[in-house]
Amino acid sequence: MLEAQVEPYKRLRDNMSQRDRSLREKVVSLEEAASFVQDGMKVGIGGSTMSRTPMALIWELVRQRRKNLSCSRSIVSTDGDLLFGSGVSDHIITSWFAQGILWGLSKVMRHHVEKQGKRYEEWSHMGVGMRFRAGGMGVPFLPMRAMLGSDVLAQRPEAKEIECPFTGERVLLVPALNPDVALIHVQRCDAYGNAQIDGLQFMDIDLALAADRVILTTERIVSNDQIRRAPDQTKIPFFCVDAVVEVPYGSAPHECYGLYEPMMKHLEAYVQQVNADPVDGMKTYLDRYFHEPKSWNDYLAMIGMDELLEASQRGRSIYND
Amino acid sequence: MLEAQVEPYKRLRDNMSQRDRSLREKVVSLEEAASFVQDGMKVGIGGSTMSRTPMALIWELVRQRRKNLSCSRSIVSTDGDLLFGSGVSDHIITSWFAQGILWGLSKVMRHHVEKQGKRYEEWSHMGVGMRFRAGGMGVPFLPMRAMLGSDVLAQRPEAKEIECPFTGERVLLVPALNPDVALIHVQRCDAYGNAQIDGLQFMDIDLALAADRVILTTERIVSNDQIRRAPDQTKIPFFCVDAVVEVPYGSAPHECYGLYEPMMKHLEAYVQQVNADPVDGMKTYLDRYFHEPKSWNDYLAMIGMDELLEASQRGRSIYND
Amino acid sequence: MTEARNYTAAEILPILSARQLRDGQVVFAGVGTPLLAATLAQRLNCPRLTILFEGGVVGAFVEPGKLPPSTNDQRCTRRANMVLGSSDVLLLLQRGYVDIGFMGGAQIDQFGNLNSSFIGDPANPKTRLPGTGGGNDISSLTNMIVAMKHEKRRFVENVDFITSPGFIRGGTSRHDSGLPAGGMFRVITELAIFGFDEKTRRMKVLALNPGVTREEVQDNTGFRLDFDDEIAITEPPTETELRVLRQLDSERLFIA
Amino acid sequence: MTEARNYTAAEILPILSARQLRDGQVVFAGVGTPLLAATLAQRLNCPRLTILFEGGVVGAFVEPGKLPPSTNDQRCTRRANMVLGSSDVLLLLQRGYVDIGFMGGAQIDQFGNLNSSFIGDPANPKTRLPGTGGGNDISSLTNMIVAMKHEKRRFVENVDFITSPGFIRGGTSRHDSGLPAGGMFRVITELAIFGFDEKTRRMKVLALNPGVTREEVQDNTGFRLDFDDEIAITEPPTETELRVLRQLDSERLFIA
Repeated sequence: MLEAQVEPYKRLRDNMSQRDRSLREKVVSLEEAASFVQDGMKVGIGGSTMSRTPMALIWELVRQRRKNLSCSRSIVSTDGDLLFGSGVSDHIITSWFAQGILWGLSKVMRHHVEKQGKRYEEWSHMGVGMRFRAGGMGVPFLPMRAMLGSDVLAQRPEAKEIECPFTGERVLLVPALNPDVALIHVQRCDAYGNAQIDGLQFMDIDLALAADRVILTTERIVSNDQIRRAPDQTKIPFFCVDAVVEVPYGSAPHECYGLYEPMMKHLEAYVQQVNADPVDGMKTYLDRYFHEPKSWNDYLAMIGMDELLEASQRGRSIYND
Repeated sequence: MLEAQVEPYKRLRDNMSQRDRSLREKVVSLEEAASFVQDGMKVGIGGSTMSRTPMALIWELVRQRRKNLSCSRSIVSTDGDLLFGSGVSDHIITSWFAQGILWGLSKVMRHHVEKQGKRYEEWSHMGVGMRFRAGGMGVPFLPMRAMLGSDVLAQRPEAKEIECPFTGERVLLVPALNPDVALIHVQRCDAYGNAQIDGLQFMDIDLALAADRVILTTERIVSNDQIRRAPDQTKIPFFCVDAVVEVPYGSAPHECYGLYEPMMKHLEAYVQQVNADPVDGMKTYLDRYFHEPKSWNDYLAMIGMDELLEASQRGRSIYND
Repeated sequence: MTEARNYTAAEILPILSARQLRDGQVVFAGVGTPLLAATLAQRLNCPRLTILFEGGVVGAFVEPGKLPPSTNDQRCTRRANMVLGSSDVLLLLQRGYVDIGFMGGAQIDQFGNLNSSFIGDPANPKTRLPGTGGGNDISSLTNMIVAMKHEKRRFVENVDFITSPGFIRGGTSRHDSGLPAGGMFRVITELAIFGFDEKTRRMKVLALNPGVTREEVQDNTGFRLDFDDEIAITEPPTETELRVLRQLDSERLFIA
Repeated sequence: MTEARNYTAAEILPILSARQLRDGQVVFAGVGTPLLAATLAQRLNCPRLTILFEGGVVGAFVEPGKLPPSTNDQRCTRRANMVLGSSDVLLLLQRGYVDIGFMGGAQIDQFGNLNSSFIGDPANPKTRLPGTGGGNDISSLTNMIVAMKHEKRRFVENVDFITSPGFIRGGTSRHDSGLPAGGMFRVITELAIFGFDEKTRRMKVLALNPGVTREEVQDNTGFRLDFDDEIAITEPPTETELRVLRQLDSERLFIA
């Protein structure tokens, strides 16, 4: 059963050949984009911790009450809380899961893992990275030299220790991870999905290549001409992308490199509320901020103009000399 | 014996720990830089075909009459001729070896392989790439899905076909390649060796990470401040680099992206001369253009101002709208 | 061939090859005729054709009169959507993003295997050829179109050396070698257009070029050819095709 | 500890940690005390210290008063030499480019193994902790400095769960597990500085912090400690160290 986690190459290629990879416009609404994600799917999530999280897509999935998603991400923060707390996901594959280093343990994660039987499947950070990379390369595994000797590995029968056929050394093979769909937020892309990422890329390139479908949210849709003027800044080619949604502040209240830093007042209030009561506190938060607003912009308005503009001022300061 | 090709991890790490990786200035002359390359070493060569070839370094190695080098490069063109023809190398690992598609077969390569017993060790292009990548990742091998079923593989007992422990599929493991030294030409770097590459990168990033020593030649040494203004354009970090040489037109007569295209008149004349007589034609060429000039600038002067300026005009036109 | 023609053998190859491409496809093109044919298709009826080059280029529009001398030259990046490492662009093939690989060929056999490595015994070759480049990777990982000159010494029963695998020894041998995806799709020459039998995986003639007879094709081929039951006659190059082609290669690098 | 001090426990940790670094080293730093300590060292006597962050950063100079809340925030890229993918920066560790890995710790044992995953039985844990992050990778692949609070429940004989390997079960067990490189180098607490015996690989006290006794260290430790034959007394934080530290964390994110 665990073996079956790695997609046979034939199936990967068959899935791919059924995918429309032609140069075509893919701009859709947030509602339509979320429909690419079906209950029970394997979902890869871009960005890391509180950076370039595809928060608008997660917000929409919660509103549409998607369920039983198996989610994977390099490092998880409040997005993981929201995925477990809303019932959207019951299985998260990552290397670190709390709200943020400043706030200690997540009471939400603890409640759902310790009491509700939800699964936090732990790999080392490089382990997650090599799994996405193998998926993106179209190979069934990649070798690595960490996790060996640890109890992290003891919990992961999905990985295999082998004796290297070249050197006789012990190396670890980690299985490819090819999500059914990836959710990625970027600074800009064109209507075809050619995406340019400024600053920290995290594991997004490998994730985009690995997934069977990719939904991009973007701060701004730019012309294809603009993309072609700086082709070495393009990090995800259009034929990996199946839907494009323009969502300004689409990572809020997390950060988006060069545009805004995390909105810490909102996050502090969130953490206080859900850690005080991981069930009712979370329900109240989700009702108020996720279900009740008419639109993403309404949600942003609830975070507040002061906080948005201050986060933007801090975000843009990274380019100051 | 073939097994020994892959460096044991312990040796890789021991070599690394003896390397001075501190932030320090590394600017040296072309003569000094070439002294990093000793007879018999494994040498990785950056760029591809007629692009960003570290030609000034090759020129200097020929002048210093280095010998028995085992050279590896993604795709080889006239640089391979010169390495075989000068006696600098007797073993070239690559995927394609001629002078350039426009000129058919290389009579120089043919002479040295068919009659002089020199080795052209052929891998597929991705095979060469995965070997450098494994070397750069610090793993003994990478899996891939090409070369299988072909006679290219039949000639390469160094690679191993295995049954995938996850899927049962047949996959090929190619062994890591960690050159003793890599020669790479870039558009700009700082005095520490932080290198920024514009346009096509070829396999240079993997090669730089894989090699035990890296010599950079650069069109221009820039300030560390300039590097830090665009850190996502930095492709090779300084601690991979052991020597930096400023050599304008350091790829001539090949191209350097955004600066100059190949100098075709010189190359056409070269090809005619060496293919007419791969021994004496080559000797005459090397004496005249490699051994007799007092300096690299003198060699450029022999290529001629007209050709240099025309190549530059064409090179810069890639940025025209 | 008795009719007077207004085009050369070097011109009909890219034109017929371009016709094999479909708008919206993702095509991995080698230098020379493939690059020229893919660029021609973009400018005729496939404006949304995406061309990948081995040097690390996605979605380029090569400029007329400035054809690159290899797929690793900066000219390949003209108006590209993306520039990336050479290994990374090859991995796109392995992951399956590419519809068609498109190459030239020096020697081909009945099962579509290509040789660009050795003439004679590899241990002691008569001629050491340039080698695979990305050819082996491309032909291992996707569906192939090959455009090449039709000469008897180039169309042989079994190549001396399989550099780039077609259907290996026919039947399921390609699949059994660990290559479950891709395979030879079309071979285009100045004489005819070839496909491969679904079962035996042997080469067969699908269409004759204008003015070419079955006998002429067979006489120039080093093995027994099959002919498709519904064999077609290819339309000759149009004025538009020839005009655009000649604009593209105005330096006459590849159509001389 | 009877003397009046002009510094807090949260302040002595980054200061003593910073002193362990040498100019010119390449250091992979976790968020919190490690980031603060490495940045402090850069501004005191290691101007050429190169800091790597897990988010994908090489050679950053974090700005005073703007400490990043994680190593994946844009603040980590301030005046960086290079920004790259998270997997790629971790692979630099695997290839061996890094001299020192520098982390915080929640629970440590006699062999320097760290637990940040589970309190109690992993199958039915009392507390599910956040997990490894890059901790397992860093401690598997390079020499480690760990800075952490000294409490008896944090210094245990054997951790419930080895998240980030130290010397595993001591002796050659780390090497035998497939980890030939790296290992625990130093542990820094508000009480003392620890190293590891060359042979047994058990933790031992190298130096006591100013005003701290052997007994005090042993009483706060859940296993029997060895003491180095030439045990030293650490110099107290200097005015300069304290001033620069307080400038760096003027928001008091980590030294509160």
